[in-house]
Amino acid sequence: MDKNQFRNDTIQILIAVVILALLPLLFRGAYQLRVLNLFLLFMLITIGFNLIFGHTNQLFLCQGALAGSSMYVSGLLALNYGIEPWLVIPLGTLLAGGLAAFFSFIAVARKLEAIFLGITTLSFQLIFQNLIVGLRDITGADIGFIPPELSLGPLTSLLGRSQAYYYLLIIILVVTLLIYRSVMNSNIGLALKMILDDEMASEIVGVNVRRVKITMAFAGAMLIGFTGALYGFFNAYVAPSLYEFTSLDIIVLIMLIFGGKATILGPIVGAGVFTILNEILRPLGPLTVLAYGVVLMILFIFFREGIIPWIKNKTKLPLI
Amino acid sequence: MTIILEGKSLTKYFGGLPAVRDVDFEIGQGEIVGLIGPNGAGKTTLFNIINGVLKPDRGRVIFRGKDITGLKPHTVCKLGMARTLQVPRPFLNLSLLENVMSGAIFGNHNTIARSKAEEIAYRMLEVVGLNHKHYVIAKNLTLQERKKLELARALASNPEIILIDEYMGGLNPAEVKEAMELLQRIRKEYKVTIFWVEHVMRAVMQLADRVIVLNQGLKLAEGKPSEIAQDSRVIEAYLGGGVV
Amino acid sequence: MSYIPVIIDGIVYGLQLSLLAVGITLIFGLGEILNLSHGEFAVIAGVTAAVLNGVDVNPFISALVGVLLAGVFGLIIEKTILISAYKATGETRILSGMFITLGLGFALHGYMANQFALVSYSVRLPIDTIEFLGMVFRPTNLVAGGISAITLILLMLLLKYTYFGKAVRSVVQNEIGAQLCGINPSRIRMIIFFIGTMLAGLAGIMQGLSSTIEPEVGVQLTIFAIIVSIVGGVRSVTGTIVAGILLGVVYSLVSFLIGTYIATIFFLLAAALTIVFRPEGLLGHKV
Amino acid sequence: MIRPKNGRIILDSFDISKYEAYKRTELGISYVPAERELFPQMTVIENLELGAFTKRARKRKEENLELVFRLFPRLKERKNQLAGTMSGGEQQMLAIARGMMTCPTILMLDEPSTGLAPKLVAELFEVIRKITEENLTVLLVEQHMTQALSVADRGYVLETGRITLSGSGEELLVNPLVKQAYLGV
Repeated sequence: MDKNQFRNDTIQILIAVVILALLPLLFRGAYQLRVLNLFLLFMLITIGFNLIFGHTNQLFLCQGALAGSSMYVSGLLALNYGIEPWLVIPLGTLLAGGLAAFFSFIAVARKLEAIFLGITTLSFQLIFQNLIVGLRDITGADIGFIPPELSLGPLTSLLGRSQAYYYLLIIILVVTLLIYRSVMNSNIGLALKMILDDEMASEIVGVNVRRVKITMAFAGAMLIGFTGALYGFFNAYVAPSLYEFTSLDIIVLIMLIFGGKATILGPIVGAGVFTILNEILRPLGPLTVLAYGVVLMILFIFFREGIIPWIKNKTKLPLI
Repeated sequence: MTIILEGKSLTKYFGGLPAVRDVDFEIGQGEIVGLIGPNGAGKTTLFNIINGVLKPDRGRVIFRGKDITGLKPHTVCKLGMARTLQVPRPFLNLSLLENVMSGAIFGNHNTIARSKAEEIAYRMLEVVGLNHKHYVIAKNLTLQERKKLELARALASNPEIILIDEYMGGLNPAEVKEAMELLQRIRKEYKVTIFWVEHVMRAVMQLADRVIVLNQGLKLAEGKPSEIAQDSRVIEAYLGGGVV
Repeated sequence: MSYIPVIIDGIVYGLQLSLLAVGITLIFGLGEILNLSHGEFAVIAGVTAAVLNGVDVNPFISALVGVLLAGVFGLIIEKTILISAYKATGETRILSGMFITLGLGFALHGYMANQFALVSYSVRLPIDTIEFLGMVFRPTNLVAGGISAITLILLMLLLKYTYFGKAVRSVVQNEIGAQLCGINPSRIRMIIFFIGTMLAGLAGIMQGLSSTIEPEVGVQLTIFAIIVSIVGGVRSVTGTIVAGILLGVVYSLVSFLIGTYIATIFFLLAAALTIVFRPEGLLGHKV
Repeated sequence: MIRPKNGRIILDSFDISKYEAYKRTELGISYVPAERELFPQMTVIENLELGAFTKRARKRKEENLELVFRLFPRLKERKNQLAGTMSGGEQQMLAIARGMMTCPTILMLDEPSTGLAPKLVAELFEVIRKITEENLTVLLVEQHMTQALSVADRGYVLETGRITLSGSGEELLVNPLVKQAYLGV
């Protein structure tokens, strides 16, 4: 909107990206690089979820199914028909976007409250999980399958596989954030702020609220689907456990709530904190679930607004 | 006088009970028409039907010769019909400037540039008398200021007609006078037709060209304010039967 | 006629689901808290009763201890961690309640799965099987069905005829109206949370009686109970019970004829389609 | 429902402005809002029984039931009908009757005539007059000025939050300023 805002946004995004880009120089071990990649993957999925839940209050509880259906479609097509993965990933991405747009359409057409959209999408998540296990001849059920290698061109030989993936994800992140920022500073950004504030008033003032919501669900889910596919190819082994409610949806939800809904930096910080926490908690085995449960309760009892809005309020810094 | 807005036998039921029944009306270009009636008469429901918040069970709404029945509020707004609400709903977490710009950007029939929208917003905030508070966040406003802000937001969309749902409630006599001057000015300077629900009778009776009276969802009477004030049916609806 | 035992199994299973789901229905109807930890209360009671039963405590006393433990724990939860949700209004309350209980569900699940890992628990009666007209019935199953049915009937009588029951229905239908009658809604909510979690506990014990209960099934129980509650109409107790029996029977039949995963998918679709096409539920009225 | 920002409400010289709504009912203030707030999917008799929920009211349930059935014979005829299926006028009667079941010392009626046809309004005020004969204090907020004032001992005219006129019902009835306040002429 105004020049200052634009510069402020650019600086903050630049700082974040530079820090992220330097991390592989500090953490070079194979395990550390894997964790760094997971960090970026979850961050991108959280940004996608933020577009849907954070900006338009549509409670989707099927991030895992969106990411997973994208991966299963593209991975299986690539594996079974020998198609170049880069050619089928867009198909998976579009599928995820289409599914989300469909749910969003139903929600606005039937005027579903958040809780009912949540349950509908949760049903879809669980149907997806059951289908993957049920269609074992195609999906390999719990055993899963090994997708073909995704070629990253000269990057791989230059940096090694993990680093190549990492910088590919950094590029995707930069593109995402730049688009995100310009959208937020455009009329659509204003419409999003208005909708978050008061849907009925937005409609009366002339905003096509339905269209904005469906579009955001489509865009957010495309990002989730695209990242979800990269997650599977990066993991080099695809099993339902990657995309389960407990292993993906809940973590993404916690990352977003902790970081702060409807902020640009929130998903980045949230993904960072909980990727580290996840690694610390890993040795606990089944108790990890307990720990996540407790964290979720604490977040919603004491910390509903999220860390970025909280810092913003305390320090008056113009965080985005 | 050309007719700008027309309602034909508008009817709406809530759970089997009629809220608005067979209401016909015509509003001419440039008029100020008051819509009055006791609580529960169906005034707000009628407004909701006109601008598309509710779909009528029967009847049509014609706006500038076009049938707009069943169109969504955002489309109706772009066609040139703005609206303010009984309980004002500005965007509480946005600045006053952004609030009014939202009207200019999204409510306008034509696409307008941001800089132009900002210019309009400044002007409208001045018109309603909030020009010293551009960067204040709307949740810090008093109820009266919120009403003004909502009016500015509605005006910013460059409407042909504006539906105002109670503007004067809670004002002291001096403020009522000021508000009346504001409405006059809006009509004169911006050529906006005004369809206006109001409980402060003094204001309606002085300002409106015509008054429509609703009671129990039915149109009870229609005419010049002086005629309405003498109409025994109206008096009975307001004050109860057996009036002196 | 091999279908009859399957159908009877289905009815018993459905009654157990109803027992779980009426708690969800009542708690949501009164305070707009969708209890996403509900199934874990069934696990707590079921496992407690089975463990006590395993060390030769009388089955009846084991069950009683299990049910009371679930109820008391529910009461504590209602009076502590849910307070922040009750303070909020509208959509914020619904979302907070949903996520706080989701967190609680995970916490309980993590704890139970860790503490009582990979073991099936069951509550046993001293009789084995009964043969009737050439068909084999398990009496435990019939006892579980009977107890569930009697409990549900008692609950409906309580709601229909006692002052307390009428007060519950009044708060569900119109909280302001209830206050005008001198009814304290938060007190009613507290008692119903206690009763609801006890009913969940009873459902867990019945499952331990008719088959087995594992700490792992908590999440599934919660989800199935929510689906039953939604298909029944979220605020209608009668609808919930009807939906429970219906879905239980269909689930058993589909599992038997095709497979469990298709039956589960059917269950989930039933919820999604109800929300989209008939949000007021099967019977379409409140309480 | 809404607690006052300043000032106190005194009942039998107790300050009750800080109590929650259900406590006020327990203390003997019965509020009958314009929205009526009935239980639509319960029968008339169930609605009335719930009015007698508090311990104090439960003791006198039978005699109060008799009283409201005497005042509102139509409710007695329809005691097994669901409240939500009744007409507006009947619902208003039920709301008032339920208010009386709480055994109040003061009965507050907020715009009881809202949405009622003129014939019903007349009937309503007839009942209100009868209620006052039962030795019950009634506080009435009403748009239908003439009828309200004709049953009232005292009246107050509120304009934008301030009391602008007050006096006995008969005095106000003939005061031209009252009409002006309403109609603006």
